[in-house]
Amino acid sequence: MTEQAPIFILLFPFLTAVIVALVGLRHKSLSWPLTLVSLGASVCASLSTLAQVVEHGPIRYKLGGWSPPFGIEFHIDGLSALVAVTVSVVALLTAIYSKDNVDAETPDKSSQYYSLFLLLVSGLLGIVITGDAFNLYVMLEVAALTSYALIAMGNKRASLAAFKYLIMGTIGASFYLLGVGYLYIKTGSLNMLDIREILETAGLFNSPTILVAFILITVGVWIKMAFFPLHSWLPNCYAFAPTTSSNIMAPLVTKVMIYVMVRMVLTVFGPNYAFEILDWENIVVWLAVIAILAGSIGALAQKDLRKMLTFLIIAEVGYMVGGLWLADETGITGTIFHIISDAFMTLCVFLFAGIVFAKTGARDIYALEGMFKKMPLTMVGFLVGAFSLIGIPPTAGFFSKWYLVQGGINSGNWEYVVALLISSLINAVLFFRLIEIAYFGKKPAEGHDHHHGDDHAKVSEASFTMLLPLLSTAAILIVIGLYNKELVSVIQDFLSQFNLATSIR
Amino acid sequence: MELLQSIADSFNYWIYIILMMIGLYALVAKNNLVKKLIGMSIFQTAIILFYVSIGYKDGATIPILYEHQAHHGHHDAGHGDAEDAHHDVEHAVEEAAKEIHAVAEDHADGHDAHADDHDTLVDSHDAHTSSAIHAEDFANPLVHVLMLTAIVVGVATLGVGLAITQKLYGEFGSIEESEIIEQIRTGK
Amino acid sequence: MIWIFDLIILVFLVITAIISLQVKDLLSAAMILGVYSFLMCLLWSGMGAVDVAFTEAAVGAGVSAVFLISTVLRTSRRSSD
Amino acid sequence: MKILGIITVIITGFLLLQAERDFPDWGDAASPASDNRLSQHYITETINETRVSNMVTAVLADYRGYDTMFETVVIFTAGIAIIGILRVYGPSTKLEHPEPTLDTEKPDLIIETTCRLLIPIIQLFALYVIAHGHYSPGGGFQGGVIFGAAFILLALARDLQTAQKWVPENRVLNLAAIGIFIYAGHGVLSLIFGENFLDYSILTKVLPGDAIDARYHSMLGVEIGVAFTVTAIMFSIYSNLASNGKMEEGI
Repeated sequence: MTEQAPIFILLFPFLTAVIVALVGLRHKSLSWPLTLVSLGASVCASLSTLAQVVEHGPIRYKLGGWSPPFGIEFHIDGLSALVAVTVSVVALLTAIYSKDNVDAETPDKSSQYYSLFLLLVSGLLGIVITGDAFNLYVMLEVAALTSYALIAMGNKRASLAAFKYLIMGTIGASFYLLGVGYLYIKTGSLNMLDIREILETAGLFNSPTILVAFILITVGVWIKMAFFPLHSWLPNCYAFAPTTSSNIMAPLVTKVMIYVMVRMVLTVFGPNYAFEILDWENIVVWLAVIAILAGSIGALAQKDLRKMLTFLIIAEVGYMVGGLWLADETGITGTIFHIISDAFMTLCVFLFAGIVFAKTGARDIYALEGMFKKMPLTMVGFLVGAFSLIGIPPTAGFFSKWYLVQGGINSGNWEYVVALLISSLINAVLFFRLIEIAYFGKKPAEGHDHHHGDDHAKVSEASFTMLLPLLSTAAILIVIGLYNKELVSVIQDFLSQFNLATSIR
Repeated sequence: MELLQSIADSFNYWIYIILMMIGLYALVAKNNLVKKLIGMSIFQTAIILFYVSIGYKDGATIPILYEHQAHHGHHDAGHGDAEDAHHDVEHAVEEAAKEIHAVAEDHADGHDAHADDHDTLVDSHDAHTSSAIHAEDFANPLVHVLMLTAIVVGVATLGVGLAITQKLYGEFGSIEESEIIEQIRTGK
Repeated sequence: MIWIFDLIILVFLVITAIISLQVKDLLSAAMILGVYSFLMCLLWSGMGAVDVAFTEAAVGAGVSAVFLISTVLRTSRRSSD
Repeated sequence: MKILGIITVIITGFLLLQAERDFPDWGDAASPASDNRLSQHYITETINETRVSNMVTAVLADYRGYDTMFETVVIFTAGIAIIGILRVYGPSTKLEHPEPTLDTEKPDLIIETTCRLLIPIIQLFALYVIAHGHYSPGGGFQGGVIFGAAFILLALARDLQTAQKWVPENRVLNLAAIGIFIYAGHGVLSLIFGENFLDYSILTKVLPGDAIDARYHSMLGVEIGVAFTVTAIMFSIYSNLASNGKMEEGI
């Protein structure tokens, strides 16, 4: 059965989504257990796939039994397996968490909600494991359509945010589709590995069409991942969406898009083309520096807890885009490591924000007042996530940032290193402000006093289904930190095929 | 007339860019939400036009085999003596296909693809018997398949966009983006 | 001679696209988008993409026009631009 | 916004025009996209490998069947998404902004009679399109959309309630789900028999004929699944949009 594991990663959430849509109409209570079971199975399948990849190298799974360029294949190497595990684990944790929220926020439509949730997860998993450039577009649209709906099911402002996201998302996806078309007109193939081979054998690297294809695909993916000048859709979307929606989308959607960027740059176009023939590293790294600083400064200006966290996502996207374009093996290792650790630490702080919102009904950061006394366990989980975002060892965030900084030093991009350190400093300021409010119960200036009093007296420790995912995420962050050597060796196995510059360019 | 025709030929690629830019402009600049969605429709259709243009070949027909070309179209186990004939034709088709394979692979290897193009065409014409299927006689079916998917994705996105528009109208009483933003700003 | 038709259709495509975006009445805009889709479908069938043309005729000119019209009737018919 | 739009358009347009010079001639049969083993294989080998004379159907439902399955899922997603966004359950609540009132007259006799004549013909044509997709343009999507359009026409000509009698909301969702189950069922069956997902050739164990026949027949089955989903979801989207999610009266 293990050789069929790749398809099961996707098949469980996808088929269960349909079953939930069908059964959930009559038996609402069944939706949640079904979701959990399917995601649990998906986690098992992806772990088994990862084990196989680590042991035997990349898997090529032929769908429909057709050999690759003619049919569609799954191409699963170390990178896809790691990201697939991340996606399925994050989805499982969010699903456990979602029980109370979904019943409270979308009472009539819980079956549709879970169905869309599972479809989003299967779309993201499909993006991660596919080896076909056009199939990636289809999965991109599955994930995108569900995200629009999951956001639009929120409050009044969420609808407008969702509409903007729909417009931006469609432009991004269409650019990607057009880019694939430009690749196809020159290579005549859609399979990623096949495209790469034809590009190399036919010597197409000087063709303007390929250049435009590269630009279109990169810009399309940048729009989808909210890279700085193209980020305008993101903050409102994630801040006003239903809690569970932002919990699943904030960690996953942007990270999976970064995966797509890494995949396109390394596997389809090849580092040789992206980094040596084009030679744009400096421009893109500077853009990333601007993104990091803009995201961090934007976060400083926010009083709304979730909105502050969304700006941190923009900064983190800057880390990873910059890290890839450092064109250095350590830097790219850091980028891939950061995809994983950032998914978990974003999940951690968003779960915390969701718990605070559910318990106090308040959005702004002063709602945290006195939380250490009222919900000690929740705060422990939050502390781990915050330390990871700041980059304090032994959490995962420290190690991924360490590799990014190391890459920046190796390739001589000091501006990137400085931006990263400034951003970490700002993160520290932000989170210690929160911790201060939560610990000392610092009274805010007048105008905020409607938040304490009756509201807070009732606040107690979060329920088990909310606490378990938060604490597991915190535990995972520490475990990733402790086992960082093993993780890095998997990533470096994957990167060894590309002959990247290791120290000095 | 010749000049006009040559314009008409490259016109296709230009028109798709023009249509796409019209759609993109509407997506970014229009204020009315329904207008934005109409722009989105135009934008996506323009991309489909581009793909279909890739698959077009001069003098080629639709990618469906006619009855006399598709001897195996109707598989009928009852006809014993027809089977032999089928096998012969099948054989010929396979041979032809193998050659096309070989030619295509040569092509992929050769750096100077354009120089051999003419020879290739002549070669494959000579090599095949009249019953074989020539790749250059049919439009490229792959892009058609891809574009069926793209059309379906387009209508799905349009539907979701319209649903969000209706929800916004229920909440704000307007489908003009600037008015909605104004309401959010003053409402706070 | 077929290219003359192609040329005419291409010109009409641009015209319908611009009109459907410029007209202030959204109901007309939806109708003209249907015309645009139908012209596109003609063009594609000329290029040998019959399946795509068929789908566009059913989806683009048929169903999505109905979707647009039902939304326009359920919301507002006037557009500021 | 206008300036931003113009800037975006100019940059993108310039970029696209740059590549246009590099494209192969329009309609050139020897362009890399057409003169590649991929497209040639589809043209020359389809008839041998699947016995389907419409190459588009064969590539759609077999070679790239996985794509098509998720294309169906896109439609299904859109349906569920629109229900999730728009549907209002229970008695209609007072909206902050009332929707425009529509003049709903009694149905016109001519329209009603014409529709009564037309709808069966449309449905018959839709079935033909679905079933004959192997030999002529058409297939599950087109047929499904046309079939859905027949119900939409019914709802337009009479009213939404009449059409709802034929296809109530729950039945619509059931049909959509059944369609996907039919499609994915082919895949799961081939998994059970020990082959890769969607490898129809192993289905000889349940279908008549040899491996190629199994492909041929499975493609028909798959198209029927697609048609179920598309029909149901097209009607569902229409009824939600037309009634503003209340499923009471249409336009």
